[in-house]
Parts: sequence; structure tokens; C-alpha cells
Amino acid sequence: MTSATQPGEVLNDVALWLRMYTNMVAVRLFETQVNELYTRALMPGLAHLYIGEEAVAVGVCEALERSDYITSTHRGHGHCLAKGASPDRMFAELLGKEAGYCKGKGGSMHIADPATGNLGANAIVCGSAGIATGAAFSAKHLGTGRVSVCFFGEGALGQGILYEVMNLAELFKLPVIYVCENNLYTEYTHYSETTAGDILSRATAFGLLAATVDGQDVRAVYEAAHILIERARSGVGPGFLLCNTYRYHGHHVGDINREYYRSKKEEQRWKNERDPIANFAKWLMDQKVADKTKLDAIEAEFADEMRKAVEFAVAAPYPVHREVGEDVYA
Amino acid sequence: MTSATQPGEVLNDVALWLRMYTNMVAVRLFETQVNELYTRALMPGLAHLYIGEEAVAVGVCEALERSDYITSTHRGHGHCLAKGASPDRMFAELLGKEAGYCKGKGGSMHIADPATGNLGANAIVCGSAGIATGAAFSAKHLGTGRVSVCFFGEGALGQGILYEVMNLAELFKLPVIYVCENNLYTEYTHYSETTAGDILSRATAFGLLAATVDGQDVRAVYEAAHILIERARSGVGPGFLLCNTYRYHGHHVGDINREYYRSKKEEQRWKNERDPIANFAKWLMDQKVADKTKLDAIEAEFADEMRKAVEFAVAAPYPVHREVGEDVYA
Amino acid sequence: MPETNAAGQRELTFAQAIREALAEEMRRDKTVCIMGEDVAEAGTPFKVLSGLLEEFGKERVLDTPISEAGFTGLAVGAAMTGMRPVVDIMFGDFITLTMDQMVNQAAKIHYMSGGAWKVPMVMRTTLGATRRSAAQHSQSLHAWFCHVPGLKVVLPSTPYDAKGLLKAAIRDENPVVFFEDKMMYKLKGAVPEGDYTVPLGAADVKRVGEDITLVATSSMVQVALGAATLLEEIGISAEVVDPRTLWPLDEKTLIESAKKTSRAIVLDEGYERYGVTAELASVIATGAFYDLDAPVKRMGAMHVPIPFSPPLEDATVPTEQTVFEAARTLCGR
Amino acid sequence: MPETNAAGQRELTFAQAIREALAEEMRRDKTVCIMGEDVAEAGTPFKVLSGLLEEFGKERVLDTPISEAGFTGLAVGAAMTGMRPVVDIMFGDFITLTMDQMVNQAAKIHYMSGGAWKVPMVMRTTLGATRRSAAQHSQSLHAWFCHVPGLKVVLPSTPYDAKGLLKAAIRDENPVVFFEDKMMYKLKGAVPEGDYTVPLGAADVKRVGEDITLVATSSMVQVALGAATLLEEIGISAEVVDPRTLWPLDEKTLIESAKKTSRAIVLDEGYERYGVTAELASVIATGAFYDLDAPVKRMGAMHVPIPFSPPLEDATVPTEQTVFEAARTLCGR
Ligand SMILES: Cc1ncc(C[n+]2csc(CCOP(=O)(O)OP(=O)(O)O)c2C)c(N)n1
Ligand SMILES: Cc1ncc(C[n+]2csc(CCOP(=O)(O)OP(=O)(O)O)c2C)c(N)n1
Ligand SMILES: [Mg+2]
Ligand SMILES: [Mg+2]
Repeated sequence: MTSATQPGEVLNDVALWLRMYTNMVAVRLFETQVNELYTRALMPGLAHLYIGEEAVAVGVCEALERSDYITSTHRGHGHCLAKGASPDRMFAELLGKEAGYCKGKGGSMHIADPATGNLGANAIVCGSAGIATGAAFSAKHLGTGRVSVCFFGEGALGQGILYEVMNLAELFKLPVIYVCENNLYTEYTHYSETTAGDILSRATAFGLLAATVDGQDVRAVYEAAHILIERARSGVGPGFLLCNTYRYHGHHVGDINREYYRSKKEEQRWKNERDPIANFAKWLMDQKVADKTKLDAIEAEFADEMRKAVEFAVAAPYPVHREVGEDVYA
Repeated sequence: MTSATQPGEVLNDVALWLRMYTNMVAVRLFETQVNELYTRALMPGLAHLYIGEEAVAVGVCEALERSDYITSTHRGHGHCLAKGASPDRMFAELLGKEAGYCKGKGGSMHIADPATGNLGANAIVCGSAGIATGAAFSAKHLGTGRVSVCFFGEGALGQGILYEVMNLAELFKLPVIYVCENNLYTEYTHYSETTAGDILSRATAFGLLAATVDGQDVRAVYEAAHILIERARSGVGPGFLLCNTYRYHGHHVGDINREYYRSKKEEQRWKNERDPIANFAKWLMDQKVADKTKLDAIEAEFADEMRKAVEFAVAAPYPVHREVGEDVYA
Repeated sequence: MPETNAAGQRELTFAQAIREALAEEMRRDKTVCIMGEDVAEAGTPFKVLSGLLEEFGKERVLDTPISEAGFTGLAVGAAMTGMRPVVDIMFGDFITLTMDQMVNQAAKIHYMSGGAWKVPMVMRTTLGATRRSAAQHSQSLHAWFCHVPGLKVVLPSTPYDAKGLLKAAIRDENPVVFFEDKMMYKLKGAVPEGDYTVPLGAADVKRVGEDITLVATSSMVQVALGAATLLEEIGISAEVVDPRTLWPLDEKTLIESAKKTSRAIVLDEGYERYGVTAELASVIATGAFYDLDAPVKRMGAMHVPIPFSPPLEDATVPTEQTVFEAARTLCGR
Repeated sequence: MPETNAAGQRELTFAQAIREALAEEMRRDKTVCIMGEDVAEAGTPFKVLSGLLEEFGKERVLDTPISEAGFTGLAVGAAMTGMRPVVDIMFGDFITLTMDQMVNQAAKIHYMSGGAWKVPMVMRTTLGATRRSAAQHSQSLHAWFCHVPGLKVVLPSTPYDAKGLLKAAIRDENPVVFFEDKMMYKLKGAVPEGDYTVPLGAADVKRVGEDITLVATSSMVQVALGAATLLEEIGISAEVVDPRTLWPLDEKTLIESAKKTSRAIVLDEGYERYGVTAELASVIATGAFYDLDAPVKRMGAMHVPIPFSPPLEDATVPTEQTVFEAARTLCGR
């Protein structure tokens, strides 16, 4: 995504809306291909799909500059794409190919890309909270004006390091935003079974400015993120953004029979009533910003791009054997 | 200390007050001897004195049964004594003698005593938060009706595990009270430089019932502790008690020149105006519960006991060499 | 459902053996309980614990938040005060988060208290690569715990051993860390019904041989057995010795075997450097000094973070083929 | 104030050498900063950093909360994005709290990102017992980090090496863990003024000898030198080799020395089991296999939590006398 827009400028808003719509569609189509790669047994290991949560990554990243930093999670494809990465090199990474963002060494859970400020996805729950805070430390110390965003699932609220770094961020007034994606489940357990008290208070207790937002509404996400990010950029201090959302698929692509931890009805309700893309499409049409033809064209264009990107990745070669011993030390 | 009193019963209250006064005096006299042992170069290593903070340990432990559990810190002599340990075996431990509570293997920072429910002092800041929570877990699971108290300095607020276990304690409704002794300093740094936001909110955010109390007022500590402890015992859930207090001496016995981190004036003010023992003595006399002669007699008795306990410890033998390899495995 | 093998013995998978050990111990002793992430309804992502919730209920099979340090610490305190908790750390890579509770607390409490308190708990966790799970879900970090006095470290390599060792671990009065190879959960083997234990500290000769000793742990035992079969084809008779517990360590069995064969390879899936292979090789090099015909050869994981890409990942771990070749070279063929 | 020794060289204590290295690097490179508990006004409890706050200010010498995991993680992110943080972990025992950030993050980021990101940070911490600080303030846990690819591990044993190695560590593009022996802070030695570095990966022969090799790290180097003096009196000439960095490891120098003398003792203050002595002994046993006249002898800390009681604590660590005796036995005297 490119530079952030000032809210309130109508023309820009239209461009912004269409960009966010496009990006959400791109994420969903990307993930659909990932699922297919898995089903076709072309993918080594597993992957955690972001389908259903697109508005969070897209809304937040739209409020960031390209040079701003993000850290991401095991469910990280959406963050990565929304921050500007290319699908072809991402697919290549998912398949362990040399052309991937990490030469195939990282895989789905570790995609990183300095060009778009992506400090990396992390397979340790809450593992990147320190890193995101440290990037904000550098930004402040070096005076770059950058902001850092730490994406994490609500499961990460269980990890003590989150509270350690929120305390540090507030003490040092660091430009970092902690974005909690509450999709209701940590693997196979409802978050209410593992999360006592009140989530937002866990951030405000440390002095952070915190807000809750409907994570299925990309405009709401963008606006809240924009405020927290620009506040942080101006040096006031860190923020915390709780986005209520839902993952449509399993914890990972192999998690097919889910009824022991959540009902099909619940899943259906979110898909039918709260889909971030469908609802935003309807809104865009209501506002006469775009008609169905236009939106369909966007989808068709990206469906094609994703197919091509997958083909590229499937055809791409694996790293040569000697690569295994390289990049251990810089 | 022995069984908890129901507040409001006057006769019992008098006994309770005198017991608390006596115990505070005992702690202070114990610590005075520790300082002297150090000055006389009789003590191996260092020790962290509790002088100034006596009302916290004594007030809280008075509200506990003997069979209830406590965990303690590097500044742990006060907790240990208040929970009922004997000075002689404590001094022996401080000197590394076989007669000590841990056969000399633990030393000042690790005194433990199953007979009084003392799960042990801990030299890792916040290192015993998990242990205290686990003891409460056992109490609940085994139906013993016991309560567990975790003492810690405000420096432990920096450790993530505290938030992890508060969350667990609230989820499992465990009978544990986290007692934060805010003596304003973590070693050589004022707590305000290391503690963002609001301390109490850090506990309420996780759903705990939390209270602040003047840690120099033993009756206030006792009353607040009593409420939280009995609430926990009845199964409602964990509590958090913030006690505002002050340490008169250095971080440890060797910390003599302290003016780079706090002024002599500040120290003097606490000693003169807020001493928990002097103020309580005055109150007891005002209430006609005891006169000066009586209070002096208590002091004299304990001064004598402590001297004898020190003599015992100094004369006691070191463990024999073979002890070094024992107790590694049970 | 248990199957029966050719010899008429009941067969279980490695995962079933673990589950049976837990179920039997939980029936025997009400103070045994299980806690960890997704252990209850889900029965862990590997489904190792399926069914335990149903039998023992939520009070004894507890889902925890993602707080490895916190619930490990809780288990330490629970163990001190009358429970026998079995903590589940989903991937061995996450023991990083528990080191303070395990090393500064669990391991030391008995000693620091002069024997006053004890900590009878078990931590179950995993090791092993080649699942395409990349650098943070593939490590075998058991050497760290072996380095720490006060802990015991168990690495079963068969369903039989898994059941017997886990029962022994649960009954032990000390903190025990129990490492399970993820790739082995479906491995089948004979497992007797009912109660038996395998003592901690007794190595097992998994295959008798004359020409070379392959000391192997956990995942590497099957690799060693496979290599031994290949070696047999070229006339080399390999003995496979499985220490089963790395602490306590049955030095004697290792040394006797190496003395007998005069050649040894040590195999372990942890990193080769500063790890288990170093200790075992050093023990053998010293104990069999005057009998060895060649230096003890060490084979562990390559000194790189585990890569995701399949061809790279496969290159990081010893295989039947690489062990076969190393053994052949060592035997001068 | 620096003193001058008999040879006219400037002398500094070990602590002063560390401070000078930091000050010089901070002057040279604005991205170098220090963070940790009580590092600013207090200059750490050991006063190693006194004066740095005054010269470099609060922005570059940062007091942190007692959050070892948190500020280590912060340093990892800062290192990735243009800073060169030096993290202070007051006691080596507290690295338990940083293992996830160091091992799953710092060590792996360069590799996992296919070389895209790097983590040029230094963690300074301590090791060593005999300060009567008991089990949680006396450990020497450096073996854990040596076991982890992606990290470098440095153990200086003289003021000269401390300054040169620390400067090299700060300039290194990788995460480096730098272990300082607490008991050595007051040790004096010649330290040149101004800039020099000691390369990571080069062992140093601290004393030339013919009859036996004493490989020693950190605190054990002085012990080995003391033992060598005692040995000389009975006509045994000991060579003392200090690897200086345990990773990268200068195997060649160790092996050459052992080949020359045909006998070796390996000394390290970490636990003997599954630790540094195992690796170094194994490297020598293999590399000098055909030259050794006796098994390599390992001497590390006893396999017990460090006891508080002085006579017990003293028994847990090798001393000049115990090393002298072991060497004498090994040389058959
Ligand atoms: C420290 C750690 N513990 C456990 C895991 C295993 N694990 C992977 S994802 C996950 C659940 C994460 O839930 P959440 O943070 O809500 O993210 P979501 O998957 O819902 O996006 C768990 C427990 C892990 N990767 N890291
Ligand atoms: C994990 C850990 N980090 C650092 C230390 C060193 N240390 C010992 S006491 C202390 C300060 C503790 O302050 P506080 O918790 O307020 O307790 P107080 O000494 O004031 O009673 C520190 C940093 C430690 N023991 N453990
Ligand atoms: Mg979730
Ligand atoms: Mg304090």
C-alpha cells in the first residue's frame, strides 16, 4: 500500500476506498490459492489463512507509510500483502523456493521484506512484540519519523512479554501500535476461556491509548489506526487497537473438522452477515463509488494475477543444496 | 503468627494489636542484628533488610493461618519471621550453617520452611509468582481451604510472568493474593522511571479485586489483607494488595552511599514521620492498650532473644563437606 | 483401538502409549493433572491426549492461556504442595519461555531448601525436525535441560519405553522433562496392558552387534536401526544403544558397548555443537579410551536454524544413509 | 585512573577495560546504545558502567524496568532497524528469561529471512560462582548459547582481551553474547589506549608448555595459570590455551596444542555435564586421537545447584589445587 491519505478529502477518500477494497480482494484471493495448494498437496507443511480478517491488515496498513514497520504472525499473509509484498515471491516462499522472499528458508510463518518494512512474520505467539517495539525505538532514536505496528492474535494476550514491552513503549514514548486481532479462537479454544478481565484495560493500565473497533469494517479500522498511528508518529506515545474479527477457515489449512470447538452456524453467521469484503462492496455501490461491473473486474484481475503468481512459484526451482549453510551469520 | 482474628471483637483486637506490634519489633530487631553481622564481617555475601516495611509482612501474615502459604523475595526475612519462623535457625541459614532452615544451602535469599507454609524466598525478581499461584491451585484442587500469598517488590511489576499468572489465577478462581510492596525503589532506580500507567489497574485489568493501602499502617494492612484473603478462601477469586512503604536502609547491606538515587532528607522524612512501629506504639498508648513500660519490655525481650539467636548461629557448625552433593534429587 | 502384531502382542502407537500411561496414572493417583494449551477438547494438535478430558474432566485436564512461563510456574508451585502436574509444552521450541521456571525454580528448590520442599512434576514436550515447520517449530533443545542439575531428562524411542518411562517420570519425586519426537507419534510397537515402569537411568540395547556401536536417542534410534540393517548387508554388525534417559545417564552400558565394538557413533537430533553428542562422545572417549580404534564420531543436527524448504531441511538431520556411510567409513570399508 | 605496570604499560582493571571499549565504540558510532537495569546513574551494581551516563546521556544509556525478556526483544528490533544495542543482563542466571528472544528471534532472523535482516546486537552478562550469592546468582550458563546456531559467544579472560573482544563484538553484524566473570572485574592487566580489536574465533595461548595442555575459559584461565605455576615446581610444563570465543571456535589451536603435549585438561566454570567441557574435550579427543596418551580430562562445576554455604560453595568449582592434582595424575606423577 502507498502513502496514507488525510481523511475527509472526498476525492482521496474514493481512491482510498477502492484501494482498500482491492487489497482486501487480493488477500482473499491469495489465501484461496493457498488453500488450493494445500488441497492439491503442493504445499510443504501447513498454513494459517487470513480469510475473514482482511479488513484488519488492509485498514491498518493503509494508514501506514511504505517505510513504516510491521511485525506479523503465523497468520501473516494478509499483513504481508497489505504492506505491499508481491504475491509471486510470497507463493514461492510458501513452497520453499529460491525465488521466495526468504529464499525458501522461512516459509509461510516467517516471510519478511525490508523493502516494505516487514520485519517478519513470527511463529512464536507474541514473539515479535519486542521486535516491533525495538523498531519504534530506532525510529525515535534515529529521528526517522517511522511508526511500527505489531500485529498479533488475541492469544498473544497470554504472553507476559506483551506487558513488558507495552510498559517499555509507554516509558520511552515509542511510536508503536499494538494491533490485537481478536478472531475469538486461539487454535481450538475460545478466547473467553483463556482471557480474564477486560482486554482494553490491559493496555490502558500501562498508559497506552487504546481503542476497540469492528474489525470487519475496513473504514473503521483505517480511521482508528490512522489516529493512533499519527499520534504515535508525533511522539505522544504508543497505542493499542483491538479489532474484533473472525477467521472463516480452520486454525490452519488442515483443521477441517471444527465442530468440537465452534459451530458451523456461528461460522455461517459471520460469513453471511459480517463479511468485510461483501459488506464493503455493498457500501461502495450504495455510495455510487463503484458499480458491480467495476468490482467484478477488480476481482477478475486479481484472480488472474494470483493464478499466474502460483504458476510462477510452482515452476520455480528449490534452493541449491549449498544454501542450507548460508545466511546463518551475516 | 497464629490463627486469624475476626475484626470487631474488642478483646481479640487487643491481643491482635499487641501481637502485630511484637512481631514488627521482632522483625526490626532481627534485621538490626543482620546489619551488625555484616558490619562485623561475619556474614557471607549480602542481605537485603526489611527495616521500614515491617507493617506489610506482619499485617498480611496476621491475616493468614499457619497452614496458609506464602512466597517471599530477596528481601524476605520479614515475611519469614512474620509467618512464624524462628530467628535462631534463620540466622544460622544466613551464616550458611547446618542448623539453618536450608542446612545453609539457601542463605538469606532462599529461606523456606514447610512447617510455617513458607514456600521459599526467591532471588529472581517475580520468580515466585508462579509458585504462589500453583500453591493456590493445589489448595483449590485438594480442597484444603488454604490461601496463598505472593509477596513481591514493585520491581516485579516489570516481569511478564506476573500478568500471566494473574490471568491464570482469575480464570481458575484461585485463592491467591498478590501483595506488592512498593518501597519506591528497584535497587537504585525510582519506580516511576520504570513503571508506566497505574499499578492497581494492572491487576483489575485481569479481573482481580485490588486495593491500595498505607503500608506503614499495620492495622490498615491487616484489614485489607483480611478481606482479600477471606474472599479468596471462600472461592470468589484472587486479589491484589498494593502496600505503599519504604526501606530505610540500602538495597542491600553494602549499599551505603545512596545519595545519587535518593536524598537523606527523604529517608529522614519516612523515618521520622511514617515509621510503622513508632506510629503504632503511639497509637497503642493513645488507646491505652499498652504503656511505654510494656512496649519497652517487649523490645527488651526480643533484643535479648535476637542476641541469643545470633550467638547460636555464630557458634553453629558449617555443613560437612559431603552435604554439597546431597538434596540435588529427592 | 489397539492392534495385535504377528507375535500376538498388543500394539499401540507412540501417541497411544503416552495417553495410556497418563490415563493409568491419573486413575491411580488423583493428584496427577494435565495442563497446557489446547489439551482438553482438542487433546493437543497432535491428538495425543484425546479422550482424557472425557474421562477425567475439566478439573484435571486444563486448557491454559498461551502462557508457557506462567503455567509452568503454576505447576512448580502445585507440585510443591501436593499435586503431580504434567505440563504440556506444545512444541519443544517453546521451552525457551519456561527456562526460568524450570531452571531457576523447579530444578533448584529441593536443593536450595535443604531438602525441605520437592517438585514432583513432569514437563512433556516435543523435539524433531522434517515436518516443514521451519526454524521455530523444529528444534531439539533437550541438551539445555541435561546441563542443569536438579532436572531429569527422558527421551523415549519406542511405544513400550514411552509408556513405562512416562509412568516412572510421573512417580518420580523430581522435575522430569519428557521429550517426544513429533514424527514418531504414529510409530507402532508392542505395549503391554496395565502397569509397568521403565526405570530412569537404564540404557537399552536395541540391537546387539559386534563391529560398531551406534548410540542413538529418540528419533535417531529408528535411524540407527535402519542404518544397522544397511550395514548388515555389507557385513558390518552394528550394536544400537539407546540411553533412554540422558540424565540420569547410564554411562556403563554405553562404555561397555563401545569397549566391545571398539568403534562408536553418537546420534542425536539436537545440534551437534555443545549438545548431547558432545557429552556422550566424551563419556565414551574417556571410558573406552584404551579400546577405541577410531575417534568417536558425532552426528547431530547441522549448525543452522532449521530451514523451511524441504530439500534444505532434509539435509540438516542424520539419515539412515548418512549414518550408514559414516559407519562404513569408521569401519574402514 | 589507569596505572602503569613494571613494563611501562598502562594497566586497567577488567571492569575499566569493558567501560573503555563501550565508551570508545559509543564515541565512534552513534547507533551504539546501552540498556539494562540500573545501568544509568548506578552504572550497574558492579559499577562497570560508571561515567557512561554522564558522557552519553539518558538517550544512549537507558535504565529499563526489570523486564529481561522485554528489553532484550526491544534490542533485537532496534538492531534490525539501524541501532547497535548493547543489552546488560545483570546476572547470567537471568538469561533464562531471555532465551526466547535470543534463541527463537535474534539467532534465527538472519537465516529465516534468507539474509534480508540482520541483528547486530551484544548481550553482556556475567558468570561465575564463589561470591556467596547462592543458586540463582552464581550460574555459568554460557553453554546454552553455544549450542545455538546464529549466536556468537565470547568469554574474555583478561582486561586486554575484554576490551578488544567487546569492540569486535559490537562491530559484528550478528547477535553476540559476552560473558564476564564477576570475580574478575577487579583483575588488572595491560590495556593499550585507543582502538584495537581481538577477532572473534581466535584462541590465545596464554602460556607455552610442553607436557600438558590446559584449555581454560574465562574465570578458569587464571586458575589454569596458577596451576601451571604449581606444576612447574614439580617439573611439569603446562600450556594454557584460552579459546576466548566458544563460537566461533578455534579448534585448530586447541588440537595442535593437545597434539604437541599429548595430554589435555579442559576447564570451564559451567556445569561439567552436557556443557562446554564436553564439546572441547570431544573436539580434542577426535582431533588429537592418535596423539593423546590419556583421555581428555574435564573439569567444570559440580553437578549441583550452587550452594550458599561458603565451604560447600568452594567445593563446587575447580581450583588451582584441584587442577594441579588432576594434571599431575594425568602426567603420571
Ligand atoms: C509461544 C507459543 N505457544 C504456542 C504456540 C502454538 N500456537 C500457534 S498459533 C496458536 C494460537 C494463536 O492464537 P491467536 O494468537 O489468537 O492467533 P490466531 O491463530 O487466532 O490468529 C498457538 C497456541 C506458538 N506458536 N507459540
Ligand atoms: C529477574 C531478575 N532481574 C534482576 C534482578 C536483580 N535485582 C535484585 S533485587 C532487584 C530490585 C528489586 O526491586 P523490587 O522488586 O522493588 O524489590 P525491593 O528490593 O525494592 O524490595 C533487582 C533488579 C533479579 N534478582 N532478578
Ligand atoms: Mg485468535
Ligand atoms: Mg522496591
